[in-house]
Amino acid sequence: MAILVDKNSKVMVQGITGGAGKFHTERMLAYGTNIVGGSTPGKGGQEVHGKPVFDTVAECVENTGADVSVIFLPARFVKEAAIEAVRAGIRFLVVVPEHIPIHDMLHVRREAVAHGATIIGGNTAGIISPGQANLGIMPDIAFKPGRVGTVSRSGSITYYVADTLTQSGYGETTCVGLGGDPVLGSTFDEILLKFEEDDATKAVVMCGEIGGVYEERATDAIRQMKTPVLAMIGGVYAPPGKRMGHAGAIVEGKMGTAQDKLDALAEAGAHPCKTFSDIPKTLAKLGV
Amino acid sequence: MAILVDKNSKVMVQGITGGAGKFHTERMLAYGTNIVGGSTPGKGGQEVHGKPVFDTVAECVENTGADVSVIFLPARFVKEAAIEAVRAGIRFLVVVPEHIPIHDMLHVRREAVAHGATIIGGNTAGIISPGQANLGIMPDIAFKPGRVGTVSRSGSITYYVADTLTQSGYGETTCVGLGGDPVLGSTFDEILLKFEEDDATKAVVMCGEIGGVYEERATDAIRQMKTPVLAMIGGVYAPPGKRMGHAGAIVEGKMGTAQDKLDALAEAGAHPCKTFSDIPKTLAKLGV
Amino acid sequence: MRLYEFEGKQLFEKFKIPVGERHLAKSPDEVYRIVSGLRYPVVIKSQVLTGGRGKAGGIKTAEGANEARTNAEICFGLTIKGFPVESVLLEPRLDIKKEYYIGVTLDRANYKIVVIASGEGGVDIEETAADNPEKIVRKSLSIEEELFSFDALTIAKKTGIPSPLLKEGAAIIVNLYNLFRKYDAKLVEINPLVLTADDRLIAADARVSLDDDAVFRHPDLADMGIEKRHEEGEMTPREQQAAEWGIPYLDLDGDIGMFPGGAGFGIMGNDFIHYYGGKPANFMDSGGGPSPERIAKMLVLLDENPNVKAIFGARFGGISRCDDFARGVIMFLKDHGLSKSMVMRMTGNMWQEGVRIFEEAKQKDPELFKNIEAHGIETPIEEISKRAVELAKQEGGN
Amino acid sequence: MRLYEFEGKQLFEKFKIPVGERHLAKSPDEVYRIVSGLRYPVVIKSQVLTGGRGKAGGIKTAEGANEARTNAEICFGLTIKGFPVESVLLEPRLDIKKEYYIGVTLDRANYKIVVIASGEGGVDIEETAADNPEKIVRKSLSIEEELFSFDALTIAKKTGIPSPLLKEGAAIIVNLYNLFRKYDAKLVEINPLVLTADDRLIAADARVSLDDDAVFRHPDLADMGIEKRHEEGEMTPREQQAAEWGIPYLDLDGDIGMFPGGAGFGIMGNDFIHYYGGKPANFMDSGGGPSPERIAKMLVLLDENPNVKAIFGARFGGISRCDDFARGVIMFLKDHGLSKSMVMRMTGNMWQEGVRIFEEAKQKDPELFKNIEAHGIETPIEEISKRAVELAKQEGGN
Repeated sequence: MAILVDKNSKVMVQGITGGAGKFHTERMLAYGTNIVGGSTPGKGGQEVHGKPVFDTVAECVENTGADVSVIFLPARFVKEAAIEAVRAGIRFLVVVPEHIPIHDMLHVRREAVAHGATIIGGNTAGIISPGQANLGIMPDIAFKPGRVGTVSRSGSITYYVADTLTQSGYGETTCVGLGGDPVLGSTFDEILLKFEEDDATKAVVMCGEIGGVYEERATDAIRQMKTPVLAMIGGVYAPPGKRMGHAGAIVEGKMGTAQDKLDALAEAGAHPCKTFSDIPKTLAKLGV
Repeated sequence: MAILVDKNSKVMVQGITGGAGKFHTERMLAYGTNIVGGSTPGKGGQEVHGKPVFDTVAECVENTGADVSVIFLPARFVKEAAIEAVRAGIRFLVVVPEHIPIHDMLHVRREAVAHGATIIGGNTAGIISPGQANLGIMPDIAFKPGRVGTVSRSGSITYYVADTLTQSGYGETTCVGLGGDPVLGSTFDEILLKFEEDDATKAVVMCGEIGGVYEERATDAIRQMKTPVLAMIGGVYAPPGKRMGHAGAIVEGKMGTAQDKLDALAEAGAHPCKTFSDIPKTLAKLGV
Repeated sequence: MRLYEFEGKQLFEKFKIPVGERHLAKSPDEVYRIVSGLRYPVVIKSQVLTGGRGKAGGIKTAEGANEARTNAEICFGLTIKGFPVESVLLEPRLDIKKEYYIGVTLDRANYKIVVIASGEGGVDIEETAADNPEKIVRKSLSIEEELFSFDALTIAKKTGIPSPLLKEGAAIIVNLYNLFRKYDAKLVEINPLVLTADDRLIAADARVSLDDDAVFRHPDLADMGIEKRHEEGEMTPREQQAAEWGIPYLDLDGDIGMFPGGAGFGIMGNDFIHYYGGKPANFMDSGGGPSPERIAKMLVLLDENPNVKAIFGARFGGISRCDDFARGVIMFLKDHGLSKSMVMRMTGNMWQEGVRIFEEAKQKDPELFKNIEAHGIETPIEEISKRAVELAKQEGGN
Repeated sequence: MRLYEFEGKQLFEKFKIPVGERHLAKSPDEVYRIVSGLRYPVVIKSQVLTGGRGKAGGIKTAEGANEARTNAEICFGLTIKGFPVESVLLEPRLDIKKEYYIGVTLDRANYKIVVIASGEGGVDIEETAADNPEKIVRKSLSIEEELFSFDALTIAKKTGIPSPLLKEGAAIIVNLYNLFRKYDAKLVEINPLVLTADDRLIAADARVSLDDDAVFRHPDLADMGIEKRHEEGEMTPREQQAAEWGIPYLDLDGDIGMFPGGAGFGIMGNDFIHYYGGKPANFMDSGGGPSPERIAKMLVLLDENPNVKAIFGARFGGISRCDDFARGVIMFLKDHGLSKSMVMRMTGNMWQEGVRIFEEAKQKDPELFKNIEAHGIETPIEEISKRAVELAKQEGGN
């Protein structure tokens, strides 16, 4: 049906009383997302769009059964908010804010792994399971229920790909935004393997881009998967980015150029796509 | 036969090239303790009393098979040295130095538990399994192989009790000095349960004193044990010590006075002894 | 190492724990000068390294400068549990709506740090803990754990801190915990944390105890003017003398001079004397491997103490050898002479040699040894204890 | 945020990493003045926020003050990878016995911190890593983990640091790791760590990159004179202008002005243009939900760029709405006017409304829209890309 979120997910919003929190809660509710409440320290007892506000995530979970959370808070508060969420039993967390300190994300990732929780972001547009739930800041216009999953680092690419899938009649099961920050809560491989377990997802489009190391990490997952994976990588013609000193070169080796990424993914069995219009063509060829 | 150390233990000395390390290595060797080597960072390759010195514990373990270590280092280096030891696979560690920062000992204890290692001290005179191994700074004169185990917070009490057992013909299996620092690597209950598992130990004398909380922690173990436990507590007539503020009173409750400790231990089934001469009398009564 | 309230508040301020306006004064005149610029009523708080100063009359208020000087004079005249008042802290009195308690301390039995809080702050917190344990909030953390705001907020909420102040309350708890970890504390306590009439949270008192063994890694304390200090109440002249000689020594109210080995038997030996009907005049710890000089000094302390009727000596030769011990005793006898009766025992490492040295010296100069009954391993320590009590009684002790 | 070598060495010093004698100079005259008091030969090191200064001639030695001034003049005349040399660091040349490499960085793929060391320090360390990976020592740690001396000593030993210096080497590694964690670094590097002829270890260079997103919690950097800085090489005037307007913008060497939405499609759109045989003149990121004013400014940057032959526009209305986008374009057309050909597409949120606003404005003033081909969802983005390439070719582009 979908991965990570669906119509049964009980969603809470951390920072629900803030400007962005309020605004997007309304949007998400309008889409039909099952938002059950939110939290802001010191504002327990208030209501936002008819949903109860609690002082802590734990109280929200206890009173509403929330199992998914979306964070709308300034970057410097994300570390504690994310740790609070996974410790309170939130199993899936969407981190919308960008510019989260990298060391903070290392702590957050560690806590998430320790508690068996999944985190996407920071700097993600969110996740949408069309017709069921829309978490984050994504417009609903490009999306339609269907049979292809997408996972991408960029919000705008998520829209273009979904639009392509929607226009070509495939539709989407779930579209996941990994986020644009340098260290992310989840990696391509982890999301791909969730799609692999979802019967409704007949193919996955993964969209990466130049820089970073998360695309390369996906190759093992792709090799294991029966579900076909289509791969687009942005930045084949981008000027090369700066390297993180000798140490970066030693740790990350040859990783990072768009062509390297495309080559690695293709070698692992992914189907490379150059432009969006290659996507429906490839899906048709694969008989999806 | 004994607990924690015996003639087969492969013992190393951390800080073997220092004054105290050298001096006590010689003493321990003279007793017949199976000392296989030692470590001092930056002094790898040297020898002390014919035993090889390594830069790290790991190298010593790798080259000599050491599984037990005795630390003779200034207090401020104990935290790292102890963590180094348990991470390198040392299963039993004797921490002789005193005045180890309390927070350091909390870290050390945590690492020891995580690695399944046992630590005694800081500020312990050590441990002796008479006729087999003598680790630390205890004189050998009071000790003789036999059938009673002892565990004590104080070095001088250990000597007096062992002397009593030796003079009265019972002798000792192992005598353990828990140490005099406020936070210790092991507690009475943990050592008592090791004696319980030792067939050769027919009774255990535990000697505590006013202050601290480790005696009270022993009651559950004593209830579980088949081996009889004799209990002496020093400080019944000592002026009451200072309390650690309200918080200390709240956390440690009524614990800490010698009489409280004696009462709690007696209630758990231990046999109270007022003076050393009560020990052989009680043992005789118990048919040990 | 316990800190004065004003030092604790310095640390609080460094950790952004609100402490309110305050001024330290070291004389009644200074009090007069400072309060003239303050809002009345002013609270005058004696600065001493012990609790219970309120009950001892060490906290006073004043409505004007003259009253402040008069009351300060009373404070500066006090000695609270042995601590003379050498400074006072002046604070405009808070308008108190409610008092909370927040503390962080060690749970040694479980190797944890515990955060404790209560909505029933003030002097009776211990009674609350005993009578209404449900009014005490606790959270245990492992030494490497960070205390997060959300957990602190949960604690703050359970104490009943009102909603609009929850974040501030949580921040105070987090900061107190961070102070505890940063400075190797054994205890940090805010009692009370005051909620003022105008809805501010202020730490009205500060109790901070640091681990003496870890002060070496906090040189910034000295930069703040917080030096290592002797924490006991006023010492007796003998305790002072012992401290100068580096000998752990405490005067007790009995009449048997205790001259034992290590601290462990020091404590146990006191009990033994009591078991046989006597009362020790002191506690003393020889330390590991005392030199003959040190042993001689220990005996000087006892022999010159008029309360001491008889001396109980015991030495278990461990790393320290009984022959060295015997030499120390003889050094004392020759240099100083023993005016009291002493019964003593040597056992352990080289005890025979110790006994032999005594015998030899005694043969040379029996007069020197006239007050000494020296035993070896053949006499149990209990007999020695009994004998010490008898000797004291003979000398007119209790 | 990359630090200058002299700033990195300030941090090193704070963390007790030995850095040796050094002096910062901001002009050849200052160099002359300073070196007069130094031991020769002196090394003059250009301070720039990029690597490769050695190959670019930015490091010189001098045997005397005059030579130093002459060589410094050369350094101050250099621009290395776009960075003009504004200061030089003067150091008495080390007598080098051996060079090591020590670095700490992030392993993002595995969410770890990695300590890297080698006995083959110097400029060729990357080659060593590729050709002789066994000569590189690595240790991965989790963010919450302390690096202990014994592990650091094991690392130091594997690099071949001689025995008597092992403890010192280990301390340098531990301190570098602590600096990395304390200051939210992305990279800290000592390359080379020099073993001098007189057996001292000295960090001869310092490379430190901090996480811009975490600088807010290190206000002490500013106290040390280390301010947030622009890290790119010298900007083109247009890049400068864009930066002032807060628009992420980069000049490229093509002729198609790129006017895309978010950064993700900004990168992908560049590729599309290449796929169809064109070359973008720039990279640009609109940011989330740009205002009409911002959109107008973006177009100004493109229209005033003489290299731009045609403009490629794309907007996917997400949270930002296409009607606002259309209004921004019209604002630009009215205030400034469009001199280049532009093909553009709107889709997503409110795209019909965006197209409608365009139609309406065009009917009122067709002249305004003469250079614009505006499309909606019906035309795939690939067609728009193709068309942009065609338009550029028509205008004489490559």
